[in-house]
Amino acid sequence: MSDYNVLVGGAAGQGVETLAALIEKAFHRHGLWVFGVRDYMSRIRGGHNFAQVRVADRPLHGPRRRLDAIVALNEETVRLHRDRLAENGKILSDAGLAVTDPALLSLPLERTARELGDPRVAGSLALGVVGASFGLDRAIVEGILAERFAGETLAVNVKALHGAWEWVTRHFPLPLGPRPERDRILVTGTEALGLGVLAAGCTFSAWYPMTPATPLMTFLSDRQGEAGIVVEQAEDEIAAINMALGAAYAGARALCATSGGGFSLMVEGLSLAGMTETPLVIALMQRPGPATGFPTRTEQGDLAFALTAGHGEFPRLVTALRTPADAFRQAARAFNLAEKYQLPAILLGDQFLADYVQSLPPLDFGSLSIDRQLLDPVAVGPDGEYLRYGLTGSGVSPRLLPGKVPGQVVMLCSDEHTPRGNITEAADVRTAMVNKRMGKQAMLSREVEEPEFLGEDGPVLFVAWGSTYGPLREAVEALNGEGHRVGALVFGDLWPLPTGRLQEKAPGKLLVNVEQNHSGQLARLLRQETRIACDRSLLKYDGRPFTADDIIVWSREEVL
Amino acid sequence: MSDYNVLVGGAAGQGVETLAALIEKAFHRHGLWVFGVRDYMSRIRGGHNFAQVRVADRPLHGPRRRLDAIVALNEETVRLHRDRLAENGKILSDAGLAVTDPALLSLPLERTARELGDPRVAGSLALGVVGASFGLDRAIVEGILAERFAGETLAVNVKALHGAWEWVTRHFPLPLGPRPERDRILVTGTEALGLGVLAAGCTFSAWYPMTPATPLMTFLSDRQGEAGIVVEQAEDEIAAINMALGAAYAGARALCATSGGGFSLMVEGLSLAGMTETPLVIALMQRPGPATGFPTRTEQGDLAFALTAGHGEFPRLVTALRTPADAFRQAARAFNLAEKYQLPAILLGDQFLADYVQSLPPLDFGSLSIDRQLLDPVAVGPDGEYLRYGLTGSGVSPRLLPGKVPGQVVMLCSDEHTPRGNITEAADVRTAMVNKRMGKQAMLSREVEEPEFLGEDGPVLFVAWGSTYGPLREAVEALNGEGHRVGALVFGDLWPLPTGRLQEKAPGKLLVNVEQNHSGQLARLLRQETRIACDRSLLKYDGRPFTADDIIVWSREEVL
Amino acid sequence: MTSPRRFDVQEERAWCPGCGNYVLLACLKEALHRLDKQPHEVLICSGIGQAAKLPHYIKVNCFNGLHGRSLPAACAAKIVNPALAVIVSTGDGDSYGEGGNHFLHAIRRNVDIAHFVHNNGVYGLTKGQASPTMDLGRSTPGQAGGVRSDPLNPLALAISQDAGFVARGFTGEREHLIELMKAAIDYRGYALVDILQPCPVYNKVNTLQWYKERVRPLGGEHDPADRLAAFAQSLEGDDGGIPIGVIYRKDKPTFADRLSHLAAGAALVDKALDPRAARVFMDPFF
Amino acid sequence: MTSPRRFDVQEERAWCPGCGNYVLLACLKEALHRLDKQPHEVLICSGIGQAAKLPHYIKVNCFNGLHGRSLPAACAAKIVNPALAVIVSTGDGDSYGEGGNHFLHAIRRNVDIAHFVHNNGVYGLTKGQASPTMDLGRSTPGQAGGVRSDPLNPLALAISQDAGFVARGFTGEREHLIELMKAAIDYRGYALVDILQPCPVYNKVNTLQWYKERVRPLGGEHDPADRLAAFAQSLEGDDGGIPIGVIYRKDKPTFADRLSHLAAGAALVDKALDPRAARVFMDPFF
Ligand SMILES: Cc1ncc(C[n+]2csc(CCOP(=O)(O)OP(=O)(O)O)c2C)c(N)n1
Ligand SMILES: Cc1ncc(C[n+]2csc(CCOP(=O)(O)OP(=O)(O)O)c2C)c(N)n1
Ligand code: SF4
Ligand code: SF4
Ligand SMILES: [Mg+2]
Ligand SMILES: [Mg+2]
Repeated sequence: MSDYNVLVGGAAGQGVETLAALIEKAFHRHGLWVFGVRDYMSRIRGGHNFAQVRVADRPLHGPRRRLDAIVALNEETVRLHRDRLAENGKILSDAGLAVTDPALLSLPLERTARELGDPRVAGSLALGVVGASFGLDRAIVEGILAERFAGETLAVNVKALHGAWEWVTRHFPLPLGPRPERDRILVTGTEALGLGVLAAGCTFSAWYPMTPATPLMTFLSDRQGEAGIVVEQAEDEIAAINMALGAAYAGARALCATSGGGFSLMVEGLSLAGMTETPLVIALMQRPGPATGFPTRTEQGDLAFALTAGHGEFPRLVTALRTPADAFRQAARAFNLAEKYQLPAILLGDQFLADYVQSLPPLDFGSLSIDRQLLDPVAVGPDGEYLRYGLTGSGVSPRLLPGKVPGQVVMLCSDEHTPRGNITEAADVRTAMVNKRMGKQAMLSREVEEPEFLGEDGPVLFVAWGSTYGPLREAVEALNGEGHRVGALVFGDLWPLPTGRLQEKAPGKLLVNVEQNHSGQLARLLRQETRIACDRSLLKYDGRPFTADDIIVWSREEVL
Repeated sequence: MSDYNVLVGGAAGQGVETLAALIEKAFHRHGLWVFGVRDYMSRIRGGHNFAQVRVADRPLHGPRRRLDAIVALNEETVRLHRDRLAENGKILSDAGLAVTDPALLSLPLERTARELGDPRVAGSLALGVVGASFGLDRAIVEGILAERFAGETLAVNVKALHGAWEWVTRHFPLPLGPRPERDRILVTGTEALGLGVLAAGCTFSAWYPMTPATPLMTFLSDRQGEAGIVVEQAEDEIAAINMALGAAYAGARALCATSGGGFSLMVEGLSLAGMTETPLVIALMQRPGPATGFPTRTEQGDLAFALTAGHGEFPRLVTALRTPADAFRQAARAFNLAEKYQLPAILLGDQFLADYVQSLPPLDFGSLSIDRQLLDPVAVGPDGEYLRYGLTGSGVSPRLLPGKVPGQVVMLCSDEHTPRGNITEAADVRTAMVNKRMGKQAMLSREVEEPEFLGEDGPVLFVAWGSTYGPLREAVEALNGEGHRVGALVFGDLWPLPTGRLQEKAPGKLLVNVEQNHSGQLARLLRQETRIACDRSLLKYDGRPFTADDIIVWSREEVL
Repeated sequence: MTSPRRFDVQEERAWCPGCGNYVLLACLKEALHRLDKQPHEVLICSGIGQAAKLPHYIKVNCFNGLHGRSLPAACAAKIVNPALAVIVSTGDGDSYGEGGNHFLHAIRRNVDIAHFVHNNGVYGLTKGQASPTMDLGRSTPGQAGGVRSDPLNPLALAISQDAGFVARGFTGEREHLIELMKAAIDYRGYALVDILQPCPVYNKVNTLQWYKERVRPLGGEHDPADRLAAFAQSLEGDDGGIPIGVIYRKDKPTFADRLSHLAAGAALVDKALDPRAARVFMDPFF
Repeated sequence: MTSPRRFDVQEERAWCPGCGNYVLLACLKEALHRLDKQPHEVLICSGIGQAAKLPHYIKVNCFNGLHGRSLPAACAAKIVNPALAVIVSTGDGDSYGEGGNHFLHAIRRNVDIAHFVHNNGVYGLTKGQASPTMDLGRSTPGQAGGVRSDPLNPLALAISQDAGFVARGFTGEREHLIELMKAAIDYRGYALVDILQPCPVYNKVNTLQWYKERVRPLGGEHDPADRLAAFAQSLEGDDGGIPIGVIYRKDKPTFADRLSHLAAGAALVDKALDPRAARVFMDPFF
């Protein structure tokens, strides 16, 4: 099997998500590499939703345009996606649907479901059809059902699976390799990020529901009991960030997650984090704006905003999440850096990254460490007064948790303050405090990570950031395979901006920024910080993620 | 009289403001040019506040360091400012204060006030002393008292004035010229801005108190009856901006005013203005941040934030206010541009500009026009459906007010929308709507105003923005006077950034950005938009405004 | 047109089958019809959520703003153009969660608007988290282990702040709801109607049937002018039956009545704008 | 130290002479003293305003955050470290204006904190605009022509949402205030004490004297467990006298009680953090 792409489509509420997830897991458990994307509307029932499940015998990094099979839960699915079906692709759909197509494999799904007495098993029937069609191991697929259902429900679903399996002749005879050990995981960006957050020892998290950040918080909420942490749904995003700051002050590792609109409401709190030197991690999962925009779709429209959000000047870390594995690692790193330098760290994700699902080697929890840089309580005797904002040689004031040392109190202050943390209006203290805060920015800039370089040094260099990593990587590999010497720099850390590798790689090349926004926000940032200008831009802002094909086709036409 | 600088100092609540304002008006009415600045603490009583009143026979643009006289309402005033007193300067203070100084002119102010039976007349006594000392016309000064007090209170204040006048020998024999007609005004930046807002026909304004924006809203509130407008104090800044948007939608010209923290809370609403193409003017009066910072002091720390504030991408106008006269004109222009292009306009002021008082030629109301660009209701017949977000050739959709045409409704929509204004999820509509919105940015960039050029073309070119205009102008003039060929470009419009004049003037010069912030936000913006980098920076972020002296001294030492 | 169909628009509704929002919309059209309103005379403001999509499905002016922020926009629009009948029709998350502060202060401001809250106990559009009115202890996506906060009581709150028109409606009682809506729109001042709106997808407890078994229309024995009695009614819950109808009612001056400085009848939207008219404000500065 | 002086700090107070805040501060120190608290065991959270400067003038832990946002920070700090006695001491503008939504939802959340509102009817620090509790019609800088909104009634609001401890104090009644503060801090759950705090500079009507003539300590005839009676008391105003004391009181489970998934006594602040402990959460993804 080289590279198969299956689309599952239907109306909201028809079970597209469940079916796609089952199919993904089934392929995954066969040792194949899976990459799945979601395209949902902002509604609960009706409309058109679809998922694309791509499978191959090598790691995958992005979605593909061409389809090898369509599993259609309604007619609209066929109408909307038929043109992308490969020449000998197949359409699997229920016999009850009004679809006529040479590629059609019409299945008695609904009827069988009714016969089995439970309309909800149509999904398992379809799973059986797909499993059998692709020559999967039935025991493995059954095992996946058993992880999701139990008792009666499981029984009827297994029955459905068996029925479908037997019914299907094998349409895609796939020589699947030996079933490997379970040495790979299948996760969304959200899940990998959530695992990173848990690994980082986040103990408190406050939020207000907002797509596409909601899945992260649901992930954490679902595990709060087992993890022994608190995940609190606040009355609004302002409460959420101020709760997180109160929690961080008291000693928790605290997280907020939201999307653009909620982040807008949080930026006053962000400024408070900056002024009060309170560590905080914010996951900003972008979606197309402005205002409500496209709630369930993707964009990279908030980079420029994140860089300077909040009034006044203060240091911050802004890191874009490139892949699920990157999200896992960056989450843990963000909590460490936020505490090391006592500042807010913003993790920039987006709906594409949050929702796509990918097969990966297991995440390495052992490689992570927790580095809190808290002041040892015994270091503060009751005689010497603890100074929360002390001007020490290190450039970072010692951080003590309140309530931990008798006789010592911990002052947090939103106004400009003295070393103790009391309000001041003195010009010289102000200058010293600004210098201290902004000095941390300079320290941080010495440990930011350079962008990852992909491909080959050649006449064309793409620059990108965050989740475009996957599609761009596939595009660069494909173009390299065609003999085009192209490369890419994909930024994770964006502020402070690491400039070394860009300055080394850019000279003499045609620079192309590939961004999921209208104004080329990375290109602007590069000009601002390095005066290096991009020559061309490939920008997309219709809410749908890039595919490698998009980049390849454009490159062939425009820059190669 | 060439250039006198008088400081009035005391504790909060001692009447520094009143006395300074009286002195300013007295000089102003003598046909002299006045420039006054305030330095207040964030408290109601106690602490140390002072005002500096500078007077000359030519227009003034900034404060000066050296003092010619100190009017001390308490000992601390002398202690804190004595070192700035010129060699033959004078200290005027009450005989009851423990001040011993060769420059002291000790006056029985409090005693006399007690004798007059009203301690609050100490101010008028001091005014009398100053008036007499400077050889002012007593009738004029009395007239000023009469504008402020009435009845009994006026009588006792006039009595105090007379007493003081007679008591004083003339210490500064000033040959004051003939009293000119009242052909000049004395206004703060706030007052000029407020006059501009009223002239622009702003009919609705919502706010939440926040220094240094409060005086503007108090100015408008005090006149709401006479002007026939509504000024509403909201429960919070979020309500304020959403009220303003509701009002603008319904047909008002709407304003919000706030400072950084409040602006942070407004940025979601700003994004809504961008998405829904609703005209709105926001006066962002900056103070030092982050968080609460220095509530009563000055900074230019929110430029970078204002440029990209709010999630998602949308067009906006960002214009810095350079002087009171500029504030008047820009306010009126901002309302016009906001309606012409249906977008939010941000006026960037700061505490220095808001509070300083300056003698000026009268503001020219006749030069202003109101240009609303509303769709003529008769143009929309009941047959053709009005499309709020119609994609017209002009690049701007026609704007109709709700309720004005039977059969027609006006749809405002925060989600991505169709031309009618209904929610859409279509990729092509999205792309067209983003292009339309951002296209307005391009149109606007063709009518932004180039920065004002001051001084001479020579080896050094300062770049600056907003309220540093005044001190920088004085510095450039002084340096030119000394034979140094230096010039300055002071930006008013900042976004879209006008780049022509900079590109013309910069080559071959040493570029120095003069900014009241830590990170050189204008310099960043110039690099981003033009790749022109500043060579040196003169930055100040202690909350106190630049004086021309600061710039001159630094320039002599560093770049001349 | 003289039927409620003049308010129809061709727009696919993004609501689930069986959702109470359909009934609510139909009742609103009927209420407007009975009030003899024309589409251009009405403005519906909403925030974001399933409920908040309502103004897209009815032909009237629409301000579909931010989640939680429809009240300030609605109040201001009414202040600027009093000729508009202004209605806020939006979700319980929107009105009581994100928008809680505006709810509180809209009562105090008493602008002449009607506020219809689609109370389904959940955040529908974001897939079923608890809204502020959901019962303690219920597990939801996002509140694993159950809701940890007491439910908000919007009616008690409104009465506590002396709102002039406080009512509860139910989509299972159409005629009753239509008349409530009419009365609320007609009322001079801020009028709250909390509307029990079953969400068959995410709220499996407070179903249509569940409510039907519990609601109890307030009859003549209840005096809506009696604030303490109204407060007591607003505390009534599942056991004593859930009262629907006008719980509290009081005439009081509206915001516009208190805008003494604006000549009666003068609408800001119709004000002639002229820069020179403002010159007089410069006089004191000479 | 065994006197309230252990809470003293050397810090100049930026309050005006004669301000009620001085008394409030002294009472708070005395209450903490009587409760036998040590400085490091107490956390005072505040927003921005004159009242909000309080934690700078007392030696305890201090979270002096944003205007209007002290409640969420306070609740979270308490959740993370239950050993801290957490108090919010801040202004009426802060608590009921900018922070109104948090007030509403803090009641629902019922975290064990005490909330002391310095109610002076004005925004002191910004120079005298009306706060939400100011009377209708009063002219202020910013409300030329008079306040156009009805005053907020915080006690009625809290009772309407079944807050477990609702009280009013007065800086003119020190011993009474100290005991109220003690009781509020001792109360398990969210406790509101709205404190009448004269502002001699900006509120020339509600002066110390004015209040002295009107306040009326609640005596034994009032049953604070009776919610309707409490509500009626909360509506009492100038005429019947302004009641001070505990108006409503009820025991109910706190937020921590409802956090069933955290082992009793386990403080988040003391949790040992280890990345490998989270590895188990990856298992379902193989
Ligand atoms: C600032 C902001 N935060 C969060 C969201 C996400 N969001 C959209 S709808 C919604 C909840 C809707 O609940 P409700 O108001 O009860 O309406 P329903 O869908 O239940 O009708 C939320 C949280 C948003 N759009 N904006
Ligand atoms: C977001 C924000 N908006 C506005 C302000 C300005 N501000 C500071 S204090 C204050 C009002 C304080 O009033 P109150 O809380 O009643 O305290 P008081 O000064 O009366 O004690 C305001 C509006 C601010 N700091 N932050
Ligand atoms: S989710 Fe619930 S409230 Fe929303 S449309 Fe569906 S049924 Fe109605
Ligand atoms: S302004 Fe009023 S409340 Fe503030 S310190 Fe002064 S007297 Fe007290
Ligand atoms: Mg709801
Ligand atoms: Mg107050």
